[in-house]
Amino acid sequence: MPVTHTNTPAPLASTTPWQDKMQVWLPKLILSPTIVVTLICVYGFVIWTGLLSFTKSRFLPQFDFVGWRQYERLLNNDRWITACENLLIFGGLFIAICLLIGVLLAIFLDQKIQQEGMIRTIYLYPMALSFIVTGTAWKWILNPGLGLENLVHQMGFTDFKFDWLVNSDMAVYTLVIAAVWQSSGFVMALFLAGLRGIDSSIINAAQIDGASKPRIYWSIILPCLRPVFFSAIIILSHLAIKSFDLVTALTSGGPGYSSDLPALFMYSHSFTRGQMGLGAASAIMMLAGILAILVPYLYSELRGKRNA
Amino acid sequence: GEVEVLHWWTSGGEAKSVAVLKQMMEQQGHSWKDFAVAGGGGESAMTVLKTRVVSGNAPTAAQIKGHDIQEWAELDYLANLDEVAKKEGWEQSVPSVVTDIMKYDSHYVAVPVNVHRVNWLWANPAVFEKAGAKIPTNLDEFFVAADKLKAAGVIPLAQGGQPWQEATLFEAVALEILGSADYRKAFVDHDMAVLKGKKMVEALTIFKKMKGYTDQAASGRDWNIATNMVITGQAGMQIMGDWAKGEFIAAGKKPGVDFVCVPAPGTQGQFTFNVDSFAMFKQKDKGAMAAQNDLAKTILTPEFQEVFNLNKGSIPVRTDMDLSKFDQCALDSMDTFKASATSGDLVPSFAHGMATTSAIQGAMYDVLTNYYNSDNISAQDTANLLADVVEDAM
Amino acid sequence: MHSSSTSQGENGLGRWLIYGVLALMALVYLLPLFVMLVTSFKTGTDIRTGSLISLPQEWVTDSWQAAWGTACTGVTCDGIKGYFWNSIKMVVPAVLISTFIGAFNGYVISKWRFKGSDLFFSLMLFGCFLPFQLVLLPMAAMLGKLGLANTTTGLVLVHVIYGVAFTTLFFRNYYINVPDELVKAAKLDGAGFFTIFWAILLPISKPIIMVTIIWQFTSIWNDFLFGVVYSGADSQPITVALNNLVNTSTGVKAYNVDMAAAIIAALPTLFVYFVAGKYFVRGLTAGSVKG
Amino acid sequence: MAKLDLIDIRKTYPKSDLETLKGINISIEPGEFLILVGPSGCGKSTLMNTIAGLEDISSGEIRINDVDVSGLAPKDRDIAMVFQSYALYPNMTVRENMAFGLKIRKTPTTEIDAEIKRVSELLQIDHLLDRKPSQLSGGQQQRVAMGRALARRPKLYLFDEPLSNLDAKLRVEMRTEVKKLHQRLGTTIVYVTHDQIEAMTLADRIAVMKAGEVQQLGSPYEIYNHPTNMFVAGFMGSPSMNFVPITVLENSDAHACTELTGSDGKAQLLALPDKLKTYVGKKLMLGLRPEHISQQLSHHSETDLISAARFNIEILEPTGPETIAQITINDHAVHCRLAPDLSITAGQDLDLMIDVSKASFFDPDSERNILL
Amino acid sequence: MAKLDLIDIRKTYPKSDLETLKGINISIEPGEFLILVGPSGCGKSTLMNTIAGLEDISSGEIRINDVDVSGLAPKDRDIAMVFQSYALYPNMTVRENMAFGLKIRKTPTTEIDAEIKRVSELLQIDHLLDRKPSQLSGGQQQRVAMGRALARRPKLYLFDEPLSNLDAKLRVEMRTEVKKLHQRLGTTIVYVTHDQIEAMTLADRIAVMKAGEVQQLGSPYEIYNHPTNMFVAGFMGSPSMNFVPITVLENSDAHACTELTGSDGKAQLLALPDKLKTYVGKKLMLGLRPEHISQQLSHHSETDLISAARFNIEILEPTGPETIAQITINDHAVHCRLAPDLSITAGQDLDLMIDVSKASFFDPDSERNILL
Ligand SMILES: Nc1ncnc2c1ncn2[C@@H]1O[C@H](COP(=O)(O)OP(=O)(O)OP(=O)(O)O)[C@@H](O)[C@H]1O
Ligand SMILES: Nc1ncnc2c1ncn2[C@@H]1O[C@H](COP(=O)(O)OP(=O)(O)OP(=O)(O)O)[C@@H](O)[C@H]1O
Ligand SMILES: [Mg+2]
Ligand SMILES: [Mg+2]
Repeated sequence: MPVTHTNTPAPLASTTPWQDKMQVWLPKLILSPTIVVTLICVYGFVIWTGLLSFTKSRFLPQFDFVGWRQYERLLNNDRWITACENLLIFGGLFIAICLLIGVLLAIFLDQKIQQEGMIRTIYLYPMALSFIVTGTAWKWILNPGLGLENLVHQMGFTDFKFDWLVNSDMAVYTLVIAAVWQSSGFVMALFLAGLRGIDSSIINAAQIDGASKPRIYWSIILPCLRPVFFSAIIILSHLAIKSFDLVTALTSGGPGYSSDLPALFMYSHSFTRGQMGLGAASAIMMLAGILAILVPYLYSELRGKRNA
Repeated sequence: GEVEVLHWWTSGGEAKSVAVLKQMMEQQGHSWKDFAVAGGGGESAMTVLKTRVVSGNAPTAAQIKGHDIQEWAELDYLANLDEVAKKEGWEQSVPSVVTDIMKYDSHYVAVPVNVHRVNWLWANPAVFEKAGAKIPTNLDEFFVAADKLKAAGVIPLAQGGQPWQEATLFEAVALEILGSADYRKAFVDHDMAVLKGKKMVEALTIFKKMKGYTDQAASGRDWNIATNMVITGQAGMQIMGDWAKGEFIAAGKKPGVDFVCVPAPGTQGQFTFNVDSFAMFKQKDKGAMAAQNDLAKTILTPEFQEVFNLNKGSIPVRTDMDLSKFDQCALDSMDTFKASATSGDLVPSFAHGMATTSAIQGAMYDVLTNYYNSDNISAQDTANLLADVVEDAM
Repeated sequence: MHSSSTSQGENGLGRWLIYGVLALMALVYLLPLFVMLVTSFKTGTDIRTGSLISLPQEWVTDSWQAAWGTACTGVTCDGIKGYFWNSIKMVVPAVLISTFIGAFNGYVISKWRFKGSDLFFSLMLFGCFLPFQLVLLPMAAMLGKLGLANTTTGLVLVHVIYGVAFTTLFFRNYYINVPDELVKAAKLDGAGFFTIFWAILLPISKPIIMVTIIWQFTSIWNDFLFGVVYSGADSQPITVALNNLVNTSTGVKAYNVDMAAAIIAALPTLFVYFVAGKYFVRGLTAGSVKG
Repeated sequence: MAKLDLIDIRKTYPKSDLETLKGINISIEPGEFLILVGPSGCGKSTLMNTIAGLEDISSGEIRINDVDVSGLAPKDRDIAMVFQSYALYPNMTVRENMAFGLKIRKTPTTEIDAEIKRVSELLQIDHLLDRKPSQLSGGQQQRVAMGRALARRPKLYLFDEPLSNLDAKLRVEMRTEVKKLHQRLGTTIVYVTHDQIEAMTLADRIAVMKAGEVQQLGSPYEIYNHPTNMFVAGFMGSPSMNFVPITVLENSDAHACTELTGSDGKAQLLALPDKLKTYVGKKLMLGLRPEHISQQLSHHSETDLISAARFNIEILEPTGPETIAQITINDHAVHCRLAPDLSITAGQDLDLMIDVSKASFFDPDSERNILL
Repeated sequence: MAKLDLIDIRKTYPKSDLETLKGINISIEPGEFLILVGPSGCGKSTLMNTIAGLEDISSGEIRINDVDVSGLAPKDRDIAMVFQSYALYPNMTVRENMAFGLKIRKTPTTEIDAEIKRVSELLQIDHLLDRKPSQLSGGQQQRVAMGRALARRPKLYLFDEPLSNLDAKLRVEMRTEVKKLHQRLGTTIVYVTHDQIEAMTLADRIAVMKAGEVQQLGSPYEIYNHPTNMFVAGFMGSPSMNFVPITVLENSDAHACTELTGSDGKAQLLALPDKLKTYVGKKLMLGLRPEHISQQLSHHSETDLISAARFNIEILEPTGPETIAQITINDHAVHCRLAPDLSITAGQDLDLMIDVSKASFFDPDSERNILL
């Protein structure tokens, strides 16, 4: 066979076995700082907190062990029970409403809307603000004497009543309102992205099959967005569990402690109440709750990858 | 040397007062590093302080008051100020009720800045006049007046719905009902019998009754908004510490004319005190220690005491000062302070951390605020609960 | 010819409904911003007498000047302008470093999988959920040991540590959708670990870099807890200043100044959202949603 | 069974400055099997989508059974379509995928079940009914997509490259299946494919498209044997038609002929049909399919239009059932189909038969077939 | 030019409980063009990846020029690979894509430029050098992917279905290009394809794989004409080989023969090779390629192993160059290749020639070719 090229192939710049080994170790090397830091700053600290929860620490950490005493106190603490109940109400409603609004707005925005970019930005901007910033505004708006109720009264509807902020039974719902306001735009963005990622031919197929638009969304598109729902739920529940600024800014847990949440409970007991052991116990309980959510997520994450 | 001071005085008058301190320190050749963390009556500041201490980087001085001073001292973080105290003769110029709080194990570890009287009632005389009511001096009169105000269409009692404000209100009622001795037994010594006792139940009942004279939107309201309601005549009166005065003055109102300050109903001659103070943290550096001592000294100089307390509405901790620049409320306050110090009617405010540990204080807050805001718990149960949580938190 | 009816067979009514709902929601979302804005232009008395959403009787910009330059945030009364720079000094390195590390981690976890890397990723995800209140004290002790307590470096470090979980998640989810063949091709071309990253993956990561930067920038800029606890006396971020300005223990609350300050403090994040917002949805579409 | 008329269909995508469909006119008889072929991007899918109502048309009219449906929504046109990308509903099982269209039309459950049974057995997917699409191989997915269309009995079937992702073997099977199906149901079908064998074997008529225009519409036989222009000629057939530039000459008998020059530079005469007499002296493009140049067969006598010539075989590619050889004529590479059992090696010379009776001739400028 | 020896290569993916490669033994001579074929998922890509060093092997040895490279990193094996999915670097221009491997190897710029010029002209992509991959059509992308591999001069080329995404016409062109290239460079090539024509025309040898095992390794001729088992026989060829179950009989002349039953139920005798005499009375699978059943050709005399028989033509599929007909033998559908110009319609009977000399015979149980 004719060989037209006589120049020998340029061998790779000679590599030593040492460099080859490097290539094998590099990925691990790159990851190792994060691994170490994660182990210390996440797991180490969690373990530290776990230890603390078995001590009678008050003002500052100290290691006099008292067994399960702090957990007993916690479970007997009305405020903690209220905080947990509130988290269920708040978390459940917050996630549900965010999803609902997010999906709806995303679907509406996906209808080839003019000015989509502007509307999207309006929906998204609350995410950019911190609650330290907007807490006061919300406090006003929701305050019966100053805000919405007053406004409607001034418009002549004096029977209108909107006193959730100051009503022990309803205060937790005002948290939902403000939290939904802040996060639903982000959920909208997630879903919009999901919708954009759906193969349009599936929608075409459904049209040909004779399905109406709502039917297509209900039967085909929403089920297809399952992974997005999952991501959104995870992000939202993480927000719900961590929400602290929001409660501090809006109700500080009040009236009474009717709108308290675990994060706030933990913070105030650890730092302002001089009940560090109790605070640590509540933190550990919170983490246990988070695990209950995260483990199934990871499970499906890893399983899903195998299927893909 | 350098002083780093952690405090939560950030609003206009307060900030200016601290600025004076800074200036005075700088005149003595020290530099001032300001670490201000406002919010929640120092909650954030406490968090910061704890983390800083844990990281081995404690500030020179921090705004710590009441029982917390003992806690910090017990953990051996605070510096010994006995030398300055002796040189400056604090024992002579400051009443022992106050210095006791500043001492741990009979050594000075903190410097008092001012004394607040908490059991004040602030009233808008114009509103009272219009409603034909008389400014109350005891609880019976209070309710009579409140009814009249209510009938006249004003909110009788301006109240902010935050646990510490509710506790402030309760504390005033409890002081009247229990009397100074039982007050002290209940809230300082945590005598279970008193905590669960009949008088406590009565105090709780009246406390709850007062809620009927506040407006519905009180929840979460800041105290100064409540004060503003009195200023604008929306409400008739407010039970609040003497810092409320600043709000009236800022609105251009004159004491005795546009507003009056009287002791909370039935607590004439009694004085619930709230002393702001700076605790001094141990320093390694010699220069810093010198500066720290100078800071302690400066805080208790009459010059600073005057400027600061004029700004803040409180009274100086020194009882030997010229009070000519102070207004009537302050003068009244000072008189009562001096008198009650000997009569035993000078009691620490538990609502402001003077009486007990933050753990017990917090536990009591929870019980009180829950009782105040919820309709399905009785006064008796609350009293029992109060005793339980106090015992648990001890 | 058929331009009057779209292929979807929608009628005008449906479209009006959609636009109506979208506009209404836009109003709801804008309400708090509107309240903040009008309030910031009102005078003190105007605020006390007027209603929440009424326009100012007379537009004044005093409060903006005050918030920027003269409001008290502690012993000094120089407004929040000085803290702006503090925040920038903290946010820029923290965002860049955490994004950078996240990109590398995501690259390793998705393209150089080794035994245990998946497990590690799961473990790391947990870091996203850690309530930050929990780490305050141990972290403080650690920073103290490292000699970084109350320094900007320490603060940046903390933000990086707790931001990396999210940035890694973002990049990993993005890179997992990049075909492995690209990496294989580069390997055969003789490219090593770093070359593949720099020359192949990083250049195609723009959408996800935008998402990560937006996310990190807003969360770090808006952070108060770490900022107040780990900053030094002269390096406090703007959220702390804002907090000091807004929270008064005695004295009059100047709501107009508070609002003006709040808006000023939020300007950078708003700016980032307005400018880079379109990349946000695009970047999410590009893969980070699918998980 | 429905009649479909496409009348001057034009389509310009919004934000596009090019017209994608430039006036398509096709009448499809009831029960006809029409196949659309054309290079990628010529507008086949676009045309299908407009028929289905998934895309608006810019002008023109689409009539089904003489009723203008241009304004109707897809669901009201009673059309079933198989998408090139399958477009299976990922959230539904195979059964649900197939039942979806029927359910929406409120077909009774028993009927749906019966229909699914029938179709799934036909397509050999009855054992897959409870799987999700993600658990199926490409070929299985494709069959489910077909099944979804077949479960319904619409007026019109549209198939957009329905077999493109199957492997060779399955493809042949499915092709036969489709053919049978059409014969049984007799429904009107419009079918897009890239595969020429599919086009040739399935179609009643083929429409060859290029850049949004129909180049030729006719039976497979017409398209293959009488292409109207070089594009159509070159597009159908694999290896594709060889184009050789020639100059028409007149031989001693006053018949038309031309000279073919091999790689060795020797010219050989080739007789041309007499119809070309008018072109004497002109340059033409001779279109010769590979199968019209083959080894000498003893029984094929050299007639007027079947000439023998000797060429150098440059490349030999045995494909199994036949061998493709490459030679050079007039400086152009030309493929020929040889029998597989010919014992010959590359580089040898070989006597080849050129069957000009089936050749096409094109004007080199207009590229049109001059004999049509 | 390199010799490549695969010695008992085994591969089990981590977390997988199945062995993907079950002991592959192939020796590839320097300059040889080896083609891997096999159904989807049989492990072709896995094998390629292990050769390239992109996947570790579980056991076995990979030798290039008698040096064990199993432990080497991909870059040190001096191999170039073309991926099925192109795997072009999306952020680089065509030029940069091709230069990347050279740059990393620190080739001087002038040399790189010259090389790119050469390769891009060869592949006719020199006008695209400054475009990004996203601005190229599928075919162009594929050529760039080839170019990237060709720009280097490795010991060994690996091509993983490099032409699979091209349309028919371009595919034929590129196939010729690859063939020429191999002839010119003479480099050793391992090539995966699904396309049988590609396999037949390009390969020096073909390895047919199934489920991680090599079923047969041989020249295209051997694979096509002497498949070792029914899998190989059925896999190569389109339409694929017809399998007809038969019982071996003995005819009056003591020759082996069998009976074929058409759709009309009439049995006709078919002579079998005498080698089958030992199988008299046994059931066998007769493997007949479609081209071995065709219309009677006048010049083909009926010899011993070429029998004539009459069958009913059930389906006729003219593909252009030929017509595929379907008949039924022994209740099995059988395809035959007929000439395109035969005038016959479906349903008619036709005399067909069956060429048993080229038939294969398989044991129905083991499916092995009994004559090999
Ligand atoms: N939504 C769209 N907007 C703008 N142009 C489009 C759109 N869809 C398709 N086109 C363009 O219209 C032309 C025809 O596309 P079409 O999908 O109909 O081609 P096709 O013949 O089906 O090709 P293929 O054989 O590759 O499927 C192409 O040039 C394509 O780029
Ligand atoms: N990373 C992996 N982990 C586990 N199993 C794998 C992995 N990659 C491939 N496999 C499995 O190994 C088998 C062989 O895959 P491979 O990609 O080699 O097939 P192939 O012959 O190239 O098929 P195709 O023709 O479809 O490309 C398949 O069953 C596949 O599912
Ligand atoms: Mg198409
Ligand atoms: Mg493969």
